[in-house]
Amino acid sequence: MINKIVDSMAEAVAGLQDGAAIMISGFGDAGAPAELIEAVIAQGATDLTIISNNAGAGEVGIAALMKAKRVRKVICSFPRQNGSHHFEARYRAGEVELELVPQGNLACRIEAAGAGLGAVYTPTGYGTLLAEGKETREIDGRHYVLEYPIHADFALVKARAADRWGNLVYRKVARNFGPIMARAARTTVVQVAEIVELGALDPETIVTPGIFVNRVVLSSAPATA
Amino acid sequence: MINKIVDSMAEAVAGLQDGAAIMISGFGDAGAPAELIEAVIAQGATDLTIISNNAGAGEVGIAALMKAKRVRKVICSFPRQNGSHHFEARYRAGEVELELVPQGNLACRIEAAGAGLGAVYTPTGYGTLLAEGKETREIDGRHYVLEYPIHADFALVKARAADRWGNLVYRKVARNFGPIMARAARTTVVQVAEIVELGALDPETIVTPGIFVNRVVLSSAPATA
Amino acid sequence: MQRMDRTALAARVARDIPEGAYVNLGIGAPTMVANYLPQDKEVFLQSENGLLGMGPAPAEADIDWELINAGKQPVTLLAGGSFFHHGDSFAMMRGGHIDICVLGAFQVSVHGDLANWHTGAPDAVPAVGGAMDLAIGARQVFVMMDLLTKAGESKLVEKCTYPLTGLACVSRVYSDVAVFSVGPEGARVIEMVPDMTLEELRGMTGLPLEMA
Amino acid sequence: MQRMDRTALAARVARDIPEGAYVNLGIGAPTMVANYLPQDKEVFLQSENGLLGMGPAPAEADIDWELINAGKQPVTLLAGGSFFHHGDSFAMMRGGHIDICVLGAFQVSVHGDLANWHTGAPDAVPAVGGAMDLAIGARQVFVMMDLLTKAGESKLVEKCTYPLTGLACVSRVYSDVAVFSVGPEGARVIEMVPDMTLEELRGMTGLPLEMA
Repeated sequence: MINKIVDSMAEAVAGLQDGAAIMISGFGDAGAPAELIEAVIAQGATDLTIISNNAGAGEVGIAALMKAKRVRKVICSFPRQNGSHHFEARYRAGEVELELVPQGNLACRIEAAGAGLGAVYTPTGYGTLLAEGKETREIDGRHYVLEYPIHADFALVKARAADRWGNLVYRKVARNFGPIMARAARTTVVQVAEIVELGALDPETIVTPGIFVNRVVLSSAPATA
Repeated sequence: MINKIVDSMAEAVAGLQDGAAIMISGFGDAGAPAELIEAVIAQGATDLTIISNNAGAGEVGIAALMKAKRVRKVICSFPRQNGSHHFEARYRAGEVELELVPQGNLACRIEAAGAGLGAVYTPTGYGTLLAEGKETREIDGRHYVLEYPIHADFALVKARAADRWGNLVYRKVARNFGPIMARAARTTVVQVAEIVELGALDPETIVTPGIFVNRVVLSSAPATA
Repeated sequence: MQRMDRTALAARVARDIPEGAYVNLGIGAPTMVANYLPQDKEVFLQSENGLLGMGPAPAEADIDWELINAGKQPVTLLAGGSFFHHGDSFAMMRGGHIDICVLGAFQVSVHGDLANWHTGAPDAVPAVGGAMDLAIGARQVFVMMDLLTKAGESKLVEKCTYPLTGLACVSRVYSDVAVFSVGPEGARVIEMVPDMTLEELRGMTGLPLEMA
Repeated sequence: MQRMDRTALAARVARDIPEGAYVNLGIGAPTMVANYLPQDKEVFLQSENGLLGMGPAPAEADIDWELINAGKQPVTLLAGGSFFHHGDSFAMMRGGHIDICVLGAFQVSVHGDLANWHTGAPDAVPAVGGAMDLAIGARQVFVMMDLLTKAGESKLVEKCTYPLTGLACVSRVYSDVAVFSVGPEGARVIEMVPDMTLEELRGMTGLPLEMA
């Protein structure tokens, strides 16, 4: 019997290596897997590359990873926001490298990784600072930038519910990067508010089929209604 | 008030021009919009390019379009099957051009069109007859073929249910190409077994948001349970 | 001269959004456009963090932090709305499925180049978000901005000096004193606030403006 | 010499599929592998037309023509199964998420090149379906075939003469008389049916085979 549910947050992030690339779902706080990130801090891996929309704000989540000096590089679209002082301090000190990627290119590079594409031509960013030095091409009269897939060793994802095969459903806009990150990592770990029996999720409405999920762990935070 | 529901199959395919490129959902019979295809035959447009997984079998659907000599070109992955005699006759007579595309490249070229990408590097087909003459590139030690998006003037799609904004849900494997074709056509027309009130579809489980749909028409065929 | 304030400007932009349009409103002032869309017409608001059919802000008691807009403010979902992931959300934009997006700007060039993501200050921590995707993805890009900076410099320019967000992507500029079309043929004045003159606009912008 | 018939061969392939594997079974003989997967182990069957967690054929009364496999045969869905569109289905394959796929073949080369989509006959109407995507997408590609054609020619070859489906993609060949590994170091014999000898296999294939 296949059971992807693990008993603890520690087990969920076991095997994470120093130098790993980690995708972290979330747009602001919505969909951010705070407990899994706490577990990464406890686990001890360092020199990490974080792939996420933001670079952390306040004192928890990615900000806590920054504060703990575990991050070598951030690939994200929007690092500067209210409360992003831990990122900014590390960045200004030259301790953290930043690869700034337009949000839609971040999404499509993650999608390309999950879908096994070698590279894609995207129109976003053409003619801007963020495409400097990148290969470009004119196709049917429009200009495109060649962008490469972003793969990760781990994806940390927050979902609403899962079954033991790792099938996932999400909640409202907390869905955001979860489904595409789940596909792009070697090991996908999901923090959920609820674990349900196999067969309880409608096969028509499963958003992430279990094939993209390796480990599921129940969150101790109360489920949102 | 926005109401994308039209009253007849004829209205659903109105405006289709000679020479148009039409995407048609379906994998075999599952998900094939038979009534919309009948309406295209009645409407009279000819010299069509059909983009679909198959090239028709038996006497209805795409096969009927073939029989009626309305098709100039087929872009598909699997034209040869039991009952594909109408396609085969036209093809052997040199009346229909065939662009054979591996099924996953067909899917990802349709996806690229819907997502506004200029081209993608796909590993599928590298080193085969179907990549002859195409640009290739080695990326991180793997070989890829450059494939361009496939756009269409019309997409004819079959779904299970829709509301007046054009939100769609599908049924089982009849989903197949519907969601990706709906995004890749200038005008997307959907044949559904059921029309529901706005708000009746769960926002978490809508597969195709109405932004990708232009017209919805109720099928006269009985809904499958 | 009677300048339009932000609310008047938001109402003016709203007038140019037809029923049935799929619209993305950028963070900040553009978000206010939603308040002036006519109640009896259906306009579809998309938010790049994964929702379509966005409704107004909720009552305090109904705030749900998993139902927010791109500016991370609580919103609601209309009946007929839907949720989707970031890949699908940006396919909507990049694929040309959004009819109109409304954005703020540091500068817009007469040919429609947009600069709205980076001041170019060397010590600034850069952040881009979805600005570049919106700029090149939407069928029409409307910019809402004051015509002049606080220092009195025109933000409608012959050529942007700030780092670009997108090339030749803006079609209209709604400013506090006039509405402009921009594009391949340069800038034209569509309308002005009462008491404004073409001559005065030329003086403010340093551009050889004509009426559209 | 006791050749394996199709059912014995399907059972043999099934033995090499571990619990928890995500597996795509090609059209034709490979489909039979499903019948020999142990009932007490969970193996996930994917079908490229948009389902994961495929179950056995339904009873006649339960046939649903919107629940079919890639060979267009009625199937069932297990509890825990899911449906998805073609874009996602082929992302599963191309993205390396399928552990094993089992395919038929016209020819396989000792280095793992696969020819299974086209006889090369000039008058044939070509059709490829998902063969090329499966060939290069799955982490391991198993081929199930008779070692010899009806005319007695080896289908395991130094170099394919039929049009290729994919390069260097097959890892194992399960034939009626022997199981081979193929790949960068050439073909090796993993096992033979009783009474078969290496010498005889060399004769049948014309290849300098050795045991693995």
